[in-house]
Amino acid sequence: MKAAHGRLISEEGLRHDGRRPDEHRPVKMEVGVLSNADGSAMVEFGRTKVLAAVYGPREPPQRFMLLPDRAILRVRYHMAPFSTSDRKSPAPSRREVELSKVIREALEPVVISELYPRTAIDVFVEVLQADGGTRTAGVTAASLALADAGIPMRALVAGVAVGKVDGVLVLDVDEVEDSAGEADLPVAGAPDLGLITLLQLNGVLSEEEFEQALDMAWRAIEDLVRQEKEVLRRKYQGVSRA
Amino acid sequence: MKAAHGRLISEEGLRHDGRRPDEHRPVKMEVGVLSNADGSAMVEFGRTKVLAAVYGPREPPQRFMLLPDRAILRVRYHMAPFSTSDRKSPAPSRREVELSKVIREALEPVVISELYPRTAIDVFVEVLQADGGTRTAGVTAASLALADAGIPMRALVAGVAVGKVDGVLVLDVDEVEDSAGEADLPVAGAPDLGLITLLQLNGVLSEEEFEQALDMAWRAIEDLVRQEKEVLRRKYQGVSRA
Amino acid sequence: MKAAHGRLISEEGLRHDGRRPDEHRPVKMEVGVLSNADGSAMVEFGRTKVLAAVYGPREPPQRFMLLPDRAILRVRYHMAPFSTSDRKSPAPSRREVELSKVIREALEPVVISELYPRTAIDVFVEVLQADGGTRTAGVTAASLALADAGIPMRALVAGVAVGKVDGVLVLDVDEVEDSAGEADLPVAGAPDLGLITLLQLNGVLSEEEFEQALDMAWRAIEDLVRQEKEVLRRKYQGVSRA
Amino acid sequence: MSVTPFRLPVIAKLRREAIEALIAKGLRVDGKRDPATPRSVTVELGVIERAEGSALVKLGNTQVMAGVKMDVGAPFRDTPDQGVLTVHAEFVPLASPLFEPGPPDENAIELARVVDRSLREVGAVDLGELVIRSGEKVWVVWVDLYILDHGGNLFDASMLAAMAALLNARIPYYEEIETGEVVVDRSKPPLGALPIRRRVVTVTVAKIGRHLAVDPDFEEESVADVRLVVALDDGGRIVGLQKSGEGAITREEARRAIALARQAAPVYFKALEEAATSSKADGS
Amino acid sequence: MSVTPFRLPVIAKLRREAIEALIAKGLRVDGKRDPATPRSVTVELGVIERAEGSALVKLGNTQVMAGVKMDVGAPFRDTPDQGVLTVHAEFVPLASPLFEPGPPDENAIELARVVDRSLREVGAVDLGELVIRSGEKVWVVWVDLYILDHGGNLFDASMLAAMAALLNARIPYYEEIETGEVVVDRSKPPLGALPIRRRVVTVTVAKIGRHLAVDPDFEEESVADVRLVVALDDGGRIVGLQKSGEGAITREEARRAIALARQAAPVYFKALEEAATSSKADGS
Amino acid sequence: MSVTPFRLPVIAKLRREAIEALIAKGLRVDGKRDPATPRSVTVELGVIERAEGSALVKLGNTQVMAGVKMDVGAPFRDTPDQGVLTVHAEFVPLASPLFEPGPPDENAIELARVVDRSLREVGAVDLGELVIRSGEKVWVVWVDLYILDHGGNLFDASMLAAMAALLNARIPYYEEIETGEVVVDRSKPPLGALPIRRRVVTVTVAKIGRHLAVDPDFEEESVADVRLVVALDDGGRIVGLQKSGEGAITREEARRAIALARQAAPVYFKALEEAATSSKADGS
Repeated sequence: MKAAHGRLISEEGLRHDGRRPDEHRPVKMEVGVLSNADGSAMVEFGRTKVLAAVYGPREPPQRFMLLPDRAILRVRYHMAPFSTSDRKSPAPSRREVELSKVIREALEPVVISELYPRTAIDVFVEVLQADGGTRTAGVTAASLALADAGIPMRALVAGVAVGKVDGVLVLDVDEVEDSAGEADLPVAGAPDLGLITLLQLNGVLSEEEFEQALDMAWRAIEDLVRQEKEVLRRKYQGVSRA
Repeated sequence: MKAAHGRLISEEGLRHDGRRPDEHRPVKMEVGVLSNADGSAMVEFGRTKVLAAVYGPREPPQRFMLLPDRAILRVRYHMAPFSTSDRKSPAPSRREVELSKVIREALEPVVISELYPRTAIDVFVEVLQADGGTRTAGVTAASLALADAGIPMRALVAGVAVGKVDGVLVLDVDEVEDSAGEADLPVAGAPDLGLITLLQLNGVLSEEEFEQALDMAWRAIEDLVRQEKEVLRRKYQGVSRA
Repeated sequence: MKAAHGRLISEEGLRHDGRRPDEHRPVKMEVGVLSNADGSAMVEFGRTKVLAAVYGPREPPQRFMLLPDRAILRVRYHMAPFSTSDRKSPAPSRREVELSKVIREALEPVVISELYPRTAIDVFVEVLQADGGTRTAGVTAASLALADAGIPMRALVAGVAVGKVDGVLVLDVDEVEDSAGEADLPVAGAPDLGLITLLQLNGVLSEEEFEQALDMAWRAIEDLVRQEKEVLRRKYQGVSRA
Repeated sequence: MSVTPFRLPVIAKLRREAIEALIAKGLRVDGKRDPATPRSVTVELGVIERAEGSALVKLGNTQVMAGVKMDVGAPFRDTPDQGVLTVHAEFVPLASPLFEPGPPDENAIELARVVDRSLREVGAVDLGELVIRSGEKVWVVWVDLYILDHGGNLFDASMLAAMAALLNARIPYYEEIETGEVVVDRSKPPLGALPIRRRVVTVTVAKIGRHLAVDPDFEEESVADVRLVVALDDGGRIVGLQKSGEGAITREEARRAIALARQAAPVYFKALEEAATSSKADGS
Repeated sequence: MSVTPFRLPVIAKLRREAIEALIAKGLRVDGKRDPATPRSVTVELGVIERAEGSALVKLGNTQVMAGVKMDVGAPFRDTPDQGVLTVHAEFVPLASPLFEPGPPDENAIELARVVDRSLREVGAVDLGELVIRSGEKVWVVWVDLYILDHGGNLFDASMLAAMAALLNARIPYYEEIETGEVVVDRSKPPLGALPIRRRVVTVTVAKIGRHLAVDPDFEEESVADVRLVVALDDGGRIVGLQKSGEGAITREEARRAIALARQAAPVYFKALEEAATSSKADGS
Repeated sequence: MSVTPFRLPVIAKLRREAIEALIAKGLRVDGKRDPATPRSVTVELGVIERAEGSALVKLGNTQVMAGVKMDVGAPFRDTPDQGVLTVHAEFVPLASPLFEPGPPDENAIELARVVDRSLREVGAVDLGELVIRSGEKVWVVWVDLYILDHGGNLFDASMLAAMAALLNARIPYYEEIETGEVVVDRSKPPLGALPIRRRVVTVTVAKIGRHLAVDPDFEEESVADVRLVVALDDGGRIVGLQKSGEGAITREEARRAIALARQAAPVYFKALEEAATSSKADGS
């Protein structure tokens, strides 16, 4: 149960940073930002900055992890110590352990892992600055980094969180809205497949609100995946011209 | 050195809970209480409740642990966080590490491990409520769970702790008596073989007292093993009739 | 930056313990002090006491560590809990992790590891009493223990730290001088090869001071290696006579 | 690091198809229930007398024990006027051949965090009532979930056990001594029940092939593509969701899963109510 | 326990000889520089707005981010009148196929400790100015080094990033409240820059065969026998040394390495200065 | 989790029989002693001048060092008027090819706890004398056991080393400063010896085949079925027992083991006494 920390929706219906309820923060996406990784991407949702890198398919360090009929995914969601308001200890928190699982499970449905039995595909998500929406920005960055690494995918995924503040559903909640809000609904999915691959709800929503929030999230996800494709196309065309 | 916390033996020679010095707390034994484990048992000595489960013989997770001529025993004594007066941290304490060893060494002499080379027999002892005597109740529960799992044994074992409070030797000490007492002698053994398999003494006893305490413990152990057999017979007959 | 804690060089140019600036503390060396280890040595620089033991060449516990063309070195520098002024926690500190690496890298150039592919040579350095110069005494003890274990070496190594206190360069700093000094230059090397195998500087030195300090260290290292040879010769002759 | 599970129970392909075919017909592997009906469930309160509260839940073959312990501690800096509620889960190795001793893995952590959020978001425990001295001393309430037998659907059984143990919990007697310290004395009668404002359950809906079913047993769970954990409070509101597992769901499936969860929830609330009532009748 | 590295990149013998032959001729594998010249280097300040200070350094293909966070804490018992400076490095696994998740290994610890000592020994940060209440409350300054891409020579890039992030750092606003506690309020404008007294850089000199070269790239580093890390301050003084790696050096090589380091250091100081100047021009 | 040892020294069957046959004849493998006689034992005090107390014990080839360090700390909540005594053992890897670096394993923990209990149960150290300010500040006495060479029977050597180091320990000088803090100053002469009320030794009796022998050496220990550790105080009382190892004993064997232990104990007490006396003669 979260306490309201003051009015977060103005009389004009705008949010504390001036956005409309259904407005996403400025989004930046860049791929191929690292030289060692097989694929990499930086994604920014406003001040939230997330870097993702992919290695693989490769042999996992412990061979007992192998599966005979598919590649395993190994995913780590991790926050830089300087990414949060108070310094975060570098040891993985329980929250990071859960989010690593949730992000892995958001990627499993789209990675065509059957093509690479007995290998591991490693996805490392580093939150460099956290201002809300890090798990959904993380899924988005991971999707780009997987594509950049040339890992065959059924579809691209992206994510966004819808919140409820002062009774109003708002898209892409930032930290202020998240900590003061009544609900937080992070969603990720693959619009080209019509599939939700990440779905969590913290807080209370009526069934109607849930439907509206899911609508709002889905439109944003469709838009984010469009941007992913554009970024990848620009890179791909750049390569083909070279 | 423990301080006397007041009189624990009344003028009538009775203990703080009304028991005679050589009286065991009410004992409950039940086998087959879990569905996944190959064998399981719940044992209660008064308010002390201990659950034991046995898996195996099976392949150990790390193959370097194998022995070519026998099964290895892997034993864990562990206390639930809610079993003690102050919440116990779930990380294994030094005490739990020692008692896991002591309990394993109380079982090694009776398990016919030579029959299953290159395997592991796992015994998990969980203390659900601790009121003194958890290690000896644990050995007793483990003995039943091993039998329930069909692991061949040379004999059944059981255990009990004898204490000395206000100068009097008392059977099956509870927590109050243990923390106030002058000595604590946990003993486990296999009466059918005439063998002591667990023996510890914390505190000071004269040689004569030691002999008396051992007598007292032994009689109780004989009785506990009789009860184990009865419980197993009931289960076995139940099965054979079905 | 270290604060000067008072005058550490007297008007006569002597140090707080009466030594001249280029004077080493009394040195003791003894080999073969342990029965289990393949080689062992105790080295004392004044009150600093370091024990080293060597096991190997032997099979490392984890086989993935093997190298096909040489033995690996495994080196641990560790301080006994009672070796320091305040009790040291037995868990390895960051300092111990770094010094284990630095000492290993001081030994790598002299151990002829190519002779023993697919094996490990283990060097354990235990600081029993710490009064400055433990890493350099550690290298010296390790050199002796390796020789005592019969590990073929290109040359013996030894080490010493030069400090700067009250503006004066001093040999073999103890803890008082180290904590009050302006600079600390631990050096180890193999005089017979003309090679520096350990070199660190904590603090500020002019280029000229650096050269002088290195000279001072080198002369001491030559002397220490002479003593090592003497100790080993005595042991060797003793053995050959027996 | 989260890794694709690589040590799973092997379920034969034929068996998998049989399970799916049954659900398609509105049946379940146990032959006793339909897709909207949980297994038989019992809740026993007060099983650990030395804990402030406790419960043993049996849901089919699944057994989960929960214990509540209370200590006096400091509040979090940003909530000086609230007690502290902490949920912790252990998958003890006696519960399943798949569990190994060691610190909680990602499954145990996810479970504890889902239960924790479900309780917290809806204010199930009124933490504002658990303040002893504002900003300094509050009650710290530990809910420890102990999985004793893993017969599938640990989420629902654990949530029930946690809720039941909280309903069973009594605040221990305490005194402030001269130094200002607060001393708990469990030899004195407890001060009363925890302030429980809401009851919450989760209903887990498994997607097997194209079909949905609540409260999957171990075998069903092993063949399920994905699960949706739906937390509902006694006011009928959705108070939490968690998609768990490697598969995906459509929006339509999410909607149907929530509807199934609503249908099944009363079974769990009833088990809670019966336990609470019989417990009161016992005077415990 | 420190173990001889056994999971190293394999560099073919011919390639090794080619690299050495190039350096012998005063050339480098990248075809662009001589043994005394570092790779192209850029320093960007303020990349993480929520940190007190931050910097991203690119040195060839190597990328290191540094963030400075400040908390109020207790001073060490033996230095009651000094703030606390702590350097920590993480080799996050996205930076290299050689890095695995987990606590810092000996390389990360060595790196952090070399950077820490280089800053500390020369008084780069005036810790005496970071006291809030003597013996009780001081600023604790965390410098976290985050290796993002390992293209060789992490020492120099990390030292630059640390120094730049410290130059970029602003002391957050704080207030003492009645209880004597000190409360940081980052919503208010910061109080000013950290008191930086000295700038320090390290120049790493690799020994490859019989030749020396500054700022080795990843391939050069892989074939180097040994490296000497030379810390220099803006007054031209040697303020730290660290031999790192399995090889050895002669005294003459040590001398030449220090001379090479002196020659190369101005490139790093210039990058720092440019970043600081352009940052001021931005008003950030 | 405790696991049957699977990395044991291999002792040939013939050798095993030879050892047993010797003991049956009242002889030992070293050819020098009978079943009731420990190996030669020396106790050297004050080997670590910077510790509050220290001792090096050699028992045959076994070498154990013990160091005592004292800090000022808080008492346990339930014993506000007692100092704190903590025993810790490390099986450092230089002592045996069987020891690996890492946190104490079950053998090290068992050893430390047996030594701890033997000291504690009989009040060897008068903890009531170690209170500085009741309920707030007491002496915390750390006894660290360092196994340097494992030649068998670590229990007896460690107990001797602990006892000797405690006899050797001096309470450091301390002062209460204005703030109420207690500051230890080791540059001043110590305040005096620790209040030792009782001396305790353990005598370990090995059962090899059907025979008993005290103080087994490494080889005897390797073939022993089981050991009984008997703690005895200087008043001749049994103050502790620990059966250790995979075998079992009869009641008659327990009785005989205790009798053997009584017979052997004076050797250990004498070694302690000699060390204490010669130490006093040195004025140390």
